[in-house]
Amino acid sequence: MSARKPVECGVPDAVPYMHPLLTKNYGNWKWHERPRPGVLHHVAKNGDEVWTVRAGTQRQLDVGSVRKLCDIGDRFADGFIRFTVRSNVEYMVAKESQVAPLCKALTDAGFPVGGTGNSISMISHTQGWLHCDIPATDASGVVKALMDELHEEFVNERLPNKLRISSSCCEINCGGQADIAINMQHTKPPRINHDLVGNVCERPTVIARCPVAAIRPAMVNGKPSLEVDERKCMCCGACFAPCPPMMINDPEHSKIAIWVGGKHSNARSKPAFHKLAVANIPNNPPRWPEVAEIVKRIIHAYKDDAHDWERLGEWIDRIGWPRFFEATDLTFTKYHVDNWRGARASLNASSHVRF
Amino acid sequence: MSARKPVECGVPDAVPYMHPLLTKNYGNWKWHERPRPGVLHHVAKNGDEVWTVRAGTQRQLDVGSVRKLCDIGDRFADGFIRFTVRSNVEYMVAKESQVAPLCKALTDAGFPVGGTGNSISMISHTQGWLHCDIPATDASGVVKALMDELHEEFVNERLPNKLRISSSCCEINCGGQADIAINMQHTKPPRINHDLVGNVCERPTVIARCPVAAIRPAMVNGKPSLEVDERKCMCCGACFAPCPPMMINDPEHSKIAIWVGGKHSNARSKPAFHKLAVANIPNNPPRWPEVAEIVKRIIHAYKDDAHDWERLGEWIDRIGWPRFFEATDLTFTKYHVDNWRGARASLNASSHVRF
Amino acid sequence: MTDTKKKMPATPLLDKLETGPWPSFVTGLKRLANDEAKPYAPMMKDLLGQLEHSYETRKGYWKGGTVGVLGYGGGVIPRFSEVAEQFPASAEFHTLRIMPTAGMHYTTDVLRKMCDIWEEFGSGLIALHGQSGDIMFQGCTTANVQPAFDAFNELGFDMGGAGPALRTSMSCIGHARCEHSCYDEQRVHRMIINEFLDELHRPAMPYKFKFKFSGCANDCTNAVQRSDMAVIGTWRDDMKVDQAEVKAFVAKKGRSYVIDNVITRCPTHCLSLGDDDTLKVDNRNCVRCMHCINVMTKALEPGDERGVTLLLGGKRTLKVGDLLGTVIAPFLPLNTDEDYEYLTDLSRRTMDFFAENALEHERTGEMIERIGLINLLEGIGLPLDPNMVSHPRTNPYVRMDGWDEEVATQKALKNGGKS
Amino acid sequence: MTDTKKKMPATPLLDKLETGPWPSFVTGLKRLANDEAKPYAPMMKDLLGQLEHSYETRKGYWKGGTVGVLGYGGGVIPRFSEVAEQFPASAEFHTLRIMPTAGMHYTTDVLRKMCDIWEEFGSGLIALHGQSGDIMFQGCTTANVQPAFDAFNELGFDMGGAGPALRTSMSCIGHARCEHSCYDEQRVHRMIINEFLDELHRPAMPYKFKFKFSGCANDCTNAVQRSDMAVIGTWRDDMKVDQAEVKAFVAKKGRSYVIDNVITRCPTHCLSLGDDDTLKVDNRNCVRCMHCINVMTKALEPGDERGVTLLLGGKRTLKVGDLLGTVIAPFLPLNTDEDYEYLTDLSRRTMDFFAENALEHERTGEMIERIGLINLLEGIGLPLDPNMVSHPRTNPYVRMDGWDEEVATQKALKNGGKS
Ligand code: SRM
Ligand code: SRM
Ligand code: SRM
Ligand code: SRM
Ligand code: SF4
Ligand code: SF4
Ligand code: SF4
Ligand code: SF4
Ligand code: SF4
Ligand code: SF4
Ligand code: SF4
Ligand code: SF4
Repeated sequence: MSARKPVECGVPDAVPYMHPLLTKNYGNWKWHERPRPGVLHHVAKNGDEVWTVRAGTQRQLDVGSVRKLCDIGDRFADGFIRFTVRSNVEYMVAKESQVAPLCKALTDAGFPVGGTGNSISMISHTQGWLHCDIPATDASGVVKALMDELHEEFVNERLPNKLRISSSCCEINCGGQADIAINMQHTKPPRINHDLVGNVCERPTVIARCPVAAIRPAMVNGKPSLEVDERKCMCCGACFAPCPPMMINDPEHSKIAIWVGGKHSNARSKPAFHKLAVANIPNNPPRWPEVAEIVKRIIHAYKDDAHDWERLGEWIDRIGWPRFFEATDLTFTKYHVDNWRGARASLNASSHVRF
Repeated sequence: MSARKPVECGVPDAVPYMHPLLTKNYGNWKWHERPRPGVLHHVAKNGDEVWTVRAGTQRQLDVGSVRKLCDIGDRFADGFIRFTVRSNVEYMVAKESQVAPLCKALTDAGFPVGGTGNSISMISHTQGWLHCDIPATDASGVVKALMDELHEEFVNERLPNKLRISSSCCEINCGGQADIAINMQHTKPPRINHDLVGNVCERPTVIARCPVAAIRPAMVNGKPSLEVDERKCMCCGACFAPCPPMMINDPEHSKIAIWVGGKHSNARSKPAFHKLAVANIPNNPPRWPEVAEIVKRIIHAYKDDAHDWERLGEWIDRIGWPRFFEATDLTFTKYHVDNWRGARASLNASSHVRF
Repeated sequence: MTDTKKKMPATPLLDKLETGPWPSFVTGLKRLANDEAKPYAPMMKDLLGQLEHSYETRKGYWKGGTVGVLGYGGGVIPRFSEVAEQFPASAEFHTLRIMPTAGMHYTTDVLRKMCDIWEEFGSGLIALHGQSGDIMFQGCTTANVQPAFDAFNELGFDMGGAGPALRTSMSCIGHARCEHSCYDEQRVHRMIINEFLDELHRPAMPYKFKFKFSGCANDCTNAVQRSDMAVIGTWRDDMKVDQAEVKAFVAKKGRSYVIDNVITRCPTHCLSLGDDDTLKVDNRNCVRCMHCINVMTKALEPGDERGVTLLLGGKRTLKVGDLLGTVIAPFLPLNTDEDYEYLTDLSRRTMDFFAENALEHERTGEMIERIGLINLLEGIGLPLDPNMVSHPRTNPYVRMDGWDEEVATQKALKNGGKS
Repeated sequence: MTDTKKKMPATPLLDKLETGPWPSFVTGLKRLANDEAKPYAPMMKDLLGQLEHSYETRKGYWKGGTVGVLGYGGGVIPRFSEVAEQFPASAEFHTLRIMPTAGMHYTTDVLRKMCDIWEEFGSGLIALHGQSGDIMFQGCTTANVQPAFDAFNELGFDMGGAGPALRTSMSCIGHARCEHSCYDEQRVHRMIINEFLDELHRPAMPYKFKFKFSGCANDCTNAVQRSDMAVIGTWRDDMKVDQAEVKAFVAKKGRSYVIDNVITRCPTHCLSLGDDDTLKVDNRNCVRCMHCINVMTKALEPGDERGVTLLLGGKRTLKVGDLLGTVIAPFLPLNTDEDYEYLTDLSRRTMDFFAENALEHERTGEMIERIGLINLLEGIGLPLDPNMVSHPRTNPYVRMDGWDEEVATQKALKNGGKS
């Protein structure tokens, strides 16, 4: 093995890698418009113009696909490429005339053009069974299956506003908050492999990791192990990462929950957390049809009723939760009523009621 | 002493005590208007009309004053009287022509006519030194002194909306939430009279009463007593009621704090708690001038800038807290930042900032 | 008797509260103290003395104790002076809490009778009214408490609440003189309180329990913030709009006034003003806040299908910080006798649940925080409704393995469940 | 070698993910697995096998471990298969996290070079990009981790963050292609991260610490929710309004569109449309939310006095539930080099304070909850500002005997204090 010391160079300077038009007009853009879905037209203060074409990718790319994207970049975009924070690819071109052929090339190569403006963009993607050590479901598969279903909303701009989706393969939620979040939700306490705990786990660390202090040290058939107070445990899975023998993942009881109304932007309303819409959806590979069905139901209700610029959560704030559950034909249950810290803040402390 | 058993009659039927016009049109009123400050004009569905004249009282009434009110009731209002939830007296009359003479009689008798609509009504009143066992200040005196200062706003309707004031002589806050609340705020932990604790106090009860578990049992010079962890104690005084030897009241260190933006009605915005505006105001009988000065400053800022129908708290919500502190020339301090349970909910979790 | 020779104390500080336009309680106290003919004159002289002493020293000098009347466990607030040596005549200065009529209506006749009784047995000082809604007859010797109460009781009035018990209630004037009123506050107020007089007169709860009755969302009794059980009038059908009156209002005030003060002030933006000056209301989105009706009192009115919204848990500062009530029943109709009975039963169930489950000195609001809204609803048998939350949970920290059964239950309740 | 003879596993379930309009990662994996000429073909065959196995059994089969490169303590995510007997070739499948340029810009040339390197040492599978902003080279044997990294490093790229350390950051495209951008995201992103490479490469903190850089309140990097330190562009002076463009916009879209989509959507109602179709802005009340500018991108623009708002404490679900960042600096200018230095120093102070005061596995947001915002501000030397709260405290439960000194301090700071 080489004894080479790393060159601690950090984040590289972007200039050598940026499209010359972006470098030239860096910090001097004036306005933009969206001539068609997937295309942005930015105009600089000096009148320079740049057209951006955005296309979806599978994120988990094989070198073949990356090279395909490079070929397209060489042919149409002066050899420059960028990726968005949602794993879409973007090409910048100097002439409007290059837009159409570029779009065609991408579409032909199987990369759908879209994701801009009031559309559904790529789902924020995590690792799942492909690589993570704690997932109860897959990530790439869920994303692929759902994006197939939502493709029409990616290539069109016909929603009231942006709609962002995330999916997370455990309750940790690496996928993050979103207008619609599809997250793993465990429903049974971990089964403990007592033979392994002693050797594999830092017991004090595991005990400290439990949000509700449900874990106690215990001796099980002579070996030092752990035990879980099942009345306290709310099945979050936090103990599993530091202690794999606390088997939280279950093919049957690890379910999927869908959350709605998360928002990051500060536009109009403040950033908001997503709220529980429905849970206990089966974790059903390879295509998770039950998830897709509900997600589409929510999207349609939003599409039909929301005002322009209203994000999903802002729409619900206006019409109220009772009507959200009606419009989506979902059921409000006792599980929707928060009982975690500060829960009271989510109760209706007024006589404001909708009938 | 008589061995008479009580007649457990409960709340009496109001009908025999209600003005006949109110009885006749009970549940059948159509609309109302306010012809002048202190006067309400209600019209029934059948066209019946009743004029109500409202006047301020000292609440703590001597029989002489009560009889004076009765005389006026007999002369002008068919012998009927009612009191509002804010201790104002109300007379109902059948003819508009009776309104002016009634108002004159009340004013001549020293009962200011007003308190209706967008005015400042009577301050919600507590007991203080006159009767309560735990007050650090007076109630009747604070109310009298302030109402003298605010009299003009009681007899006129020239504020953006109602302005309700409460005052409370300890942190328990019997006076309740209000647009402006004037409450006792202790600033030093209780001094303990160790000789008495043993006999006077249920020690476990007292210990349980402390919100921050700052009280421990202790033996002090041989006697069972209590001790307070001064780093934990936030001087709320909750221990004083169950254990008077825990002397929280202090002529110097029991100060007054002013809170703003409380609201009970559900009109427009939901009911809201009042928020800290300023503290450490001296408890300065007999007229508490420092309190009056600040209260008037707040009222004027509100009067100058608020829109019609905006309650004090709604006005601040619109202009933002930074501007409230500017407009009232009060200082935002570290004490304004909540650190009690659920404090995080009061932090600004967005990039929404006013400059 | 020698007492009559008693001198007026010097009250330089209190004297400063006799000037100014607002009626002065000090002047009133002095009037009583100077009523030499009356038995309370000496007591009131010493009371003024002690109060002046409090003003000088900035400290209170009353302590509690136990004083009551035959057959009741509460209702008297006993006060014994800590400075009785200096002010012997006011050594005992108890308060009797007496419940007025719902709406605080009086004839001058009954008020005069009360004055007479209080002159005979008490101090002549009456507070109209206490923040909970009692008439407070303030200043009574231990010996006179019973005869004073007997007299009030004979007059048709009963003792109010104190201690860990059901408390005296308040209702807004409502039906008696207010067009906004959505239910018969007096009837419900009397129905509930008079049904539970035992809970009120004989303290046996973990802590106090208060009802307040407001006929609409304006909540003129501060029910949501200041009572355990807030009963707020509301309506379930469409608001009534008199378009002619709307037009008249617009004509009188001008369009921009209406837009700035009505249309844009609706919390759920469900109002729009047509070009023809008519008002459109998105009633499904109206949260019955009352604002537009308040502004256009002649043109707008609550609908016909009226009832109440119940909130539980309002209270002040001890010991978790102030709490607001939260919705436990979005709508209960109040038409038939059964409807009224249901409300009474529900109140009983709620107080029983409180009595059995609250910790000592814990209010309903604190209990909800501790056990969670769901356990409360199940405990008192109320159906769940999304109107009970501002929004559903934002965290996954709950065990959901009962999901399917729960969904089935809720669906069943929806098709046929009461409320 | 025998591996080339290795057969493709049967993947009936995964095959179902090859249909449909969205690009298929499965097809990509198969392409790599079929690349018989390439060293990674066998590894990818077994990877497909294990993944199919996961789809059948609905379980994951990776476990962690410790793998790294010389000189660094983190940046590699080690994965060892728990079913290596069945799938030996993918027994080791580590990920290298490599930091891209700020804004994720590439030349096709550098991307191709990366592909070449990853063909030689890795699996040929690249994730562009991870949610924190790394290029993830996924699928590497323990033996190849070092040479692979060396090659990327030679190419001018460095390792990203992992473990309890400063993490790889993200900045929006901002200055490079966005008219809303209020500061030079790339400069600040590189300035901060490259200043603290030791904290990034050598995990020594209580837990992870993330920065995210967004040029305006639209927050295209999700900074407020997803980073400990969110750096959000904003402006302090008046918004720029091109009234001619406003008129043009109104002419094009119509007044009611403008009223419904701009005027009435301002969170603080500080916009009004004049009868002459000009726009009035109450700039003191504008909270810089960006909405109106987003809608009228040609007519409206942030002001000239630009800088950043800092929020601290955003994170996801472990273990208290999700937390949003909260304001710790309403405005820091970014004009002079001193301004940039101040931001760097402040970042250092903040990370030092975190390192010293956070409990093990506690994020900044949880630390703020535990110690209170005030202690944090004092600890890192930031002045207090009312913009840090939505509203002041609603409870009296605080000891205030330092009031006068505190007022004096705050007044002093106001007249001359930095912020
Ligand atoms: C390219 C990208 C930044 C980057 O460095 O990669 C980007 C670029 C732009 N964003 Fe963004 N946003 C990007 C991620 C985001 C995110 C983060 C995310 O998607 O996870 C958000 C926060 C979403 C949320 O709140 O949950 C985001 C919230 C916005 C908003 C606010 C929308 C709103 O009303 O709430 C705007 C304003 C607008 O749409 O006009 C905006 C506006 C824009 C503009 C129009 C800015 C400009 O003038 O150039 C850019 C084109 C947007 C478009 O697609 O039409 N961008 N934007 C990101 C593209 C992601 C993608 O491929 O889909
Ligand atoms: C008489 C009284 C009820 C009673 O049974 O005693 C009463 C009577 C009326 N209230 Fe009230 N309110 C009364 C206490 C309250 C309270 C409680 C309090 O003062 O502590 C509130 C809640 C205040 C708060 O939110 O903190 C209250 C909030 C309202 C509102 C809502 C105002 C708002 O916009 O927030 C209205 C609506 C309005 O003003 O048009 C209202 C409206 C009314 C109307 C106009 C109802 C009607 O049509 O008759 C009555 C005349 C009001 C006036 O003074 O102009 N009343 N009203 C109370 C008079 C108290 C006093 O002497 O000042
Ligand atoms: C007399 C009165 C103030 C007044 O002058 O009007 C009053 C006076 C006292 N209140 Fe109160 N409260 C009075 C209405 C209230 C209200 C207002 C209301 O009922 O709408 C509240 C707020 C609402 C609530 O219930 O929280 C109120 C919240 C308290 C509390 C705090 C309860 C809590 O859970 O936070 C206490 C402390 C306690 O009960 O231990 C308290 C305790 C007391 C005590 C008994 C002090 C004590 O613990 O010894 C005071 C006796 C004073 C005396 O000598 O008479 N008082 N108290 C009010 C009752 C008169 C009446 O019967 O009509
Ligand atoms: C790879 C990635 C998902 C992806 O496919 O994109 C990821 C994957 C993991 N995350 Fe994450 N997180 C990733 C971005 C995030 C984000 C999003 C972000 O950074 O903007 C978050 C939410 C923001 C935040 O920091 O809270 C996130 C919140 C977590 C947490 C919860 C932290 C918390 O305080 O709540 C954990 C648990 C932990 O750290 O113990 C975690 C832990 C993990 C671990 C290390 C699981 C574990 O503890 O072993 C995962 C390793 C998977 C693997 O095998 O590579 N990951 N994780 C993302 C990093 C790629 C990259 O470097 O670019
Ligand atoms: S969400 Fe959970 S399972 Fe998925 S990548 Fe993140 S940590 Fe792993
Ligand atoms: S699953 Fe969560 S709640 Fe249950 S024991 Fe593990 S850490 Fe604790
Ligand atoms: S506020 Fe405090 S001091 Fe005043 S009456 Fe109520 S309990 Fe007594
Ligand atoms: S004053 Fe309050 S905090 Fe201090 S010891 Fe007494 S009860 Fe506890
Ligand atoms: S609460 Fe409503 S009904 Fe009752 S008096 Fe007030 S406005 Fe009228
Ligand atoms: S009552 Fe309130 S919510 Fe309903 S329409 Fe009127 S203003 Fe809007
Ligand atoms: S965050 Fe603001 S500046 Fe950055 S890309 Fe998004 S819109 Fe542009
Ligand atoms: S930026 Fe936001 S807050 Fe400021 S004026 Fe525009 S919409 Fe209003």
